[in-house]
Amino acid sequence: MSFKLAGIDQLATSHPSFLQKWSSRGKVVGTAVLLLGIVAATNWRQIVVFLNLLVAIVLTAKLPVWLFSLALYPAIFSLPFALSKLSVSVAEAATVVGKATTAALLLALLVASTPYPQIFGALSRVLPPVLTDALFLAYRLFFLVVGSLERLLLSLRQRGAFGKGNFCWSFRVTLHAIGYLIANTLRLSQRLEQNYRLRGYGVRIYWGAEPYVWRMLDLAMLLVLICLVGGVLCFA
Amino acid sequence: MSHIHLPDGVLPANLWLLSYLAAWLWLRSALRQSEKEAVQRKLPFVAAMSALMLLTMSIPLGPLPFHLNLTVLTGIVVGPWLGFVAVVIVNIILSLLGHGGLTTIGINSLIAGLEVVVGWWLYHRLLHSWRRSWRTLLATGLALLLSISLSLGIVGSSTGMLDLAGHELHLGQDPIAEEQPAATLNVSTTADMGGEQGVIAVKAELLGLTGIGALAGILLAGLGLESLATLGIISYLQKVNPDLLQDEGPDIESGGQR
Amino acid sequence: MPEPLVDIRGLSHIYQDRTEVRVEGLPFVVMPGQKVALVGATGTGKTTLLQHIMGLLRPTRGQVRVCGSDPARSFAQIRWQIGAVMQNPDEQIIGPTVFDDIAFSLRARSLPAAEVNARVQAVAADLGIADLLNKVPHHLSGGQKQKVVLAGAVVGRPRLLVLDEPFSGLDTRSKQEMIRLICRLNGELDLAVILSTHDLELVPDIADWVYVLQQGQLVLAGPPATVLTQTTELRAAGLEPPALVQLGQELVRLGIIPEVPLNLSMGKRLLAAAETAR
Amino acid sequence: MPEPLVDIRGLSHIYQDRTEVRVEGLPFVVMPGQKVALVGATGTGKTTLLQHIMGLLRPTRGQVRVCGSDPARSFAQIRWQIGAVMQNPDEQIIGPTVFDDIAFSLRARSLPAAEVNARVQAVAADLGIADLLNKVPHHLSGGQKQKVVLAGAVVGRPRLLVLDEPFSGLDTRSKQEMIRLICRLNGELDLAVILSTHDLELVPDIADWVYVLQQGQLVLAGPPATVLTQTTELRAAGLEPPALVQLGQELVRLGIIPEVPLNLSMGKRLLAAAETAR
Repeated sequence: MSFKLAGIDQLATSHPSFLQKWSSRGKVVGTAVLLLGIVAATNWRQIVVFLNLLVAIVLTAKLPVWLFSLALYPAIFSLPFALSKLSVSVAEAATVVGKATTAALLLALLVASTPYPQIFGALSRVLPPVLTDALFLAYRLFFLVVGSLERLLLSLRQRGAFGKGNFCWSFRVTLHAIGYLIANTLRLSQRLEQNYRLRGYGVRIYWGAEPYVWRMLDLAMLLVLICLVGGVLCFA
Repeated sequence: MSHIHLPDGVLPANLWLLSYLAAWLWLRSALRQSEKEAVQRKLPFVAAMSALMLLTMSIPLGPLPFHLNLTVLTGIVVGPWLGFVAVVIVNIILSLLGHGGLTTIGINSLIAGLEVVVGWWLYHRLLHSWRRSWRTLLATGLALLLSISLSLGIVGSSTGMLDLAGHELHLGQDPIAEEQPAATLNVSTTADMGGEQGVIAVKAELLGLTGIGALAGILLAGLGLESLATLGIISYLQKVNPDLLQDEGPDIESGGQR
Repeated sequence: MPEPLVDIRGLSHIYQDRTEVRVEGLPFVVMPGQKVALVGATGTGKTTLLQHIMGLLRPTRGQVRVCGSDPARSFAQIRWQIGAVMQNPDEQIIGPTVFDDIAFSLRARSLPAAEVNARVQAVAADLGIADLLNKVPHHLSGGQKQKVVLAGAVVGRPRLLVLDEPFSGLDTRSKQEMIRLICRLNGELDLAVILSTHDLELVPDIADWVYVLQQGQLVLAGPPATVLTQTTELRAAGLEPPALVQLGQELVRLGIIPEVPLNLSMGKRLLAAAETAR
Repeated sequence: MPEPLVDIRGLSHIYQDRTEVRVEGLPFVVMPGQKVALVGATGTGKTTLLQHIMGLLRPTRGQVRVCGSDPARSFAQIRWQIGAVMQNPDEQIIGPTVFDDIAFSLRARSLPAAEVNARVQAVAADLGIADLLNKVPHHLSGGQKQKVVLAGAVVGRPRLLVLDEPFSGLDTRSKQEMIRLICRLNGELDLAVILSTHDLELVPDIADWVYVLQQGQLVLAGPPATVLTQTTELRAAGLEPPALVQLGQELVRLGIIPEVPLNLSMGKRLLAAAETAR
């Protein structure tokens, strides 16, 4: 998980592609348009069009293939729903899995091409400021806690924590580790907040230097997307 | 335990829109309420609990395919209002990473939020005078039971899966007339859980373990595990950092470097 | 005489868990442009004192003045006067790229993008991290991260730089580089520096004034040459005098060199002078 | 000649994110009861090497032998032969009390409670932390925490103690105390010690053999007196030779003392001898 998050950060900030030419606001709104299309799709043909579009974008932007693995979880999680639709038709079941996978790939594409402060910045236009701030802190904390957990687990493994084949013992050790993580993370969150406050956080987190104006490129991209989504939904 | 990794596109639009609206109203009142509780001071803890909930979802508990949610614990540590804020944050980040859809943030938050509030209320209010161990077990168990039943009803019925009872849906054994209601329940739970539990339920079915017994077993195992885990974590924190478990939540100036 | 930048007297802070941390004894005074080291064994209250200076804590008793006002009350004004570097750089980095991170406090003050850009470029060039600006901080080494934090702390042109154990975890090279950078910033920007450390070896290189904290009491104050040679008092405060100073004292006692060297270059210079004198 | 406890040749490890860490050049060999310091600038692969020794990583290429077997394959057996102390004590202590934490690895081996109790009491008394046994680790100082970790590492009576930057964050007093304890354990229990550090000042006190790691190559090996005086080679490896050694070399050059002192007590002894000789 941490490896993927760090990898996503790296892609979002420094992977050169045509996606970086669009403003983050354009990308967020564009994602919303496509997502609506995916959710509103009624058959598997429409889903296939959206999926192909996204795969084409990932490939032409030369994004790494592991990005697809992010869409794998929802595919698995949608299986029970698909199974229940099997009785109706195979196509219905495929649509369920397809919808989940395509939507997840769309979001993966967004986070891999837009730095997280800008995504949170776009969200902050609709979300209450307290929520955006906490979201941001949580995201940073997650990285730190994952690192701390990885080191803790190594140390525990070395000390014989999980090799005993004894479920009760492993369970207890896991609980202690989680308890330890909670106590430590709460303390860490205080330090983090203090450090951020010293640097100007608390007035209002500044979310990037983008101007308010919509550029022609973004508008054109949006227009194409809206036409495409409308076309696909009407056509199929 | 009852967290739904519900992907996009399986819920009917009216349901997710409605749950978005409800979650939004709840969030507004949560923020207004917590404004009075010095939200700036407690914000780090909200973020910390969110990060921890995200993290524990990737720690398997021994050989079992369950993960902890920490929703009730979050309620106990940061209180009912800010606990809901933490739950919303978790669902937003999860949806960005593909664990659960963007359209399902509303319903996912409502159900997990319910666990936070009920857990907090049982632990800090109703059972306040009880022994810590019983209070933890009951608060966690009851909160989860309530949220599971509720999500069962809402999601199961609204996705139309309850109607499938009449169809031949059994993957394992032949359905006989008396087993129909159990099968119905099983399917709807599968739908409701969506995530690991759902997969397990389906696996159980494939193994021929249909019926209320298998389902109850799976649900109770998960429920019991989260309750026991919450108890274990709370006893640990009680020993190590008792101030974290006070009613008002941890204070900003305790702990840390001197 | 100019007004002191920091003036703290009879400080006491009671934490929520009822533990009390005191910084009493001598007054803690820092003048503009001064470089002050606060030394003491771990757990003596160094961090508490620094947090009061930064306005993060409110004293239970005693007086804290920074730039003429109470930093906890006028935190919003004082904040821009103070840059801070803490022990763990990971806990201080906010931005997704090095540029964003350094720019954070400027953007929080709503400076125009062109000025933000110019200032960040300038400070990064100054600290030798211009080539890192587009990198993701996660992948940098500890020493590089600490430089990024330092850049983020001074980019807002504060009057005071507060550093809490900034060298722990760094290797000797990175430590020396950080020290060189801090001293240069001090000279160029007339920046006062307050630094807490338990590592006395580095104190002569970075500080022109030293305070020694012993169990809640400021017991010694003075220039490094005076304080670091008081080996008995330092040992009483739980601190080990630098090995170089101790060996130097032996050399002085034997009449080989005339005064105690505080760092290696001074030691070599004294020995070279002694050689030519013979 | 006895069989070496650790024998590593031509190691290379490729991490999940594709970065490769190598430890090639000289073979890394540790004999039973030996005290070995592994020095190198940060990011040269010290931690990677130690994690291979502990069996926590599997080499992509090269040979790793510990106690005659491959530690990653026979992790379950090797684990009890090795005690480990990492950099940050906070990331190793999870027991709710000091006692629980020290007892951890004994309980993991399902030893009877009476024996666990006896062994923990004995090791705590030995390391001078018997009075801390009922305390909550969170409230201890950094030095005390590191002693708790050390106790937890040696309570299982391992043949090898691995320490990864165990002194960073400790003050000089605590460092010296840790060194004293480690040396005593080495003598009493015939425990081999492998310690990684970027702080050369402490190496002469704790090690009888030093390996220098420079960009994936073990370039120097030998006793501290030999390695630490090769200042050019050390600088090439990104390490700063101890100030005392550098000053000592000047003193030798001037004919004041006959050999380079490696630590303060040796320096004082040499000077005293020089004084009486005059």
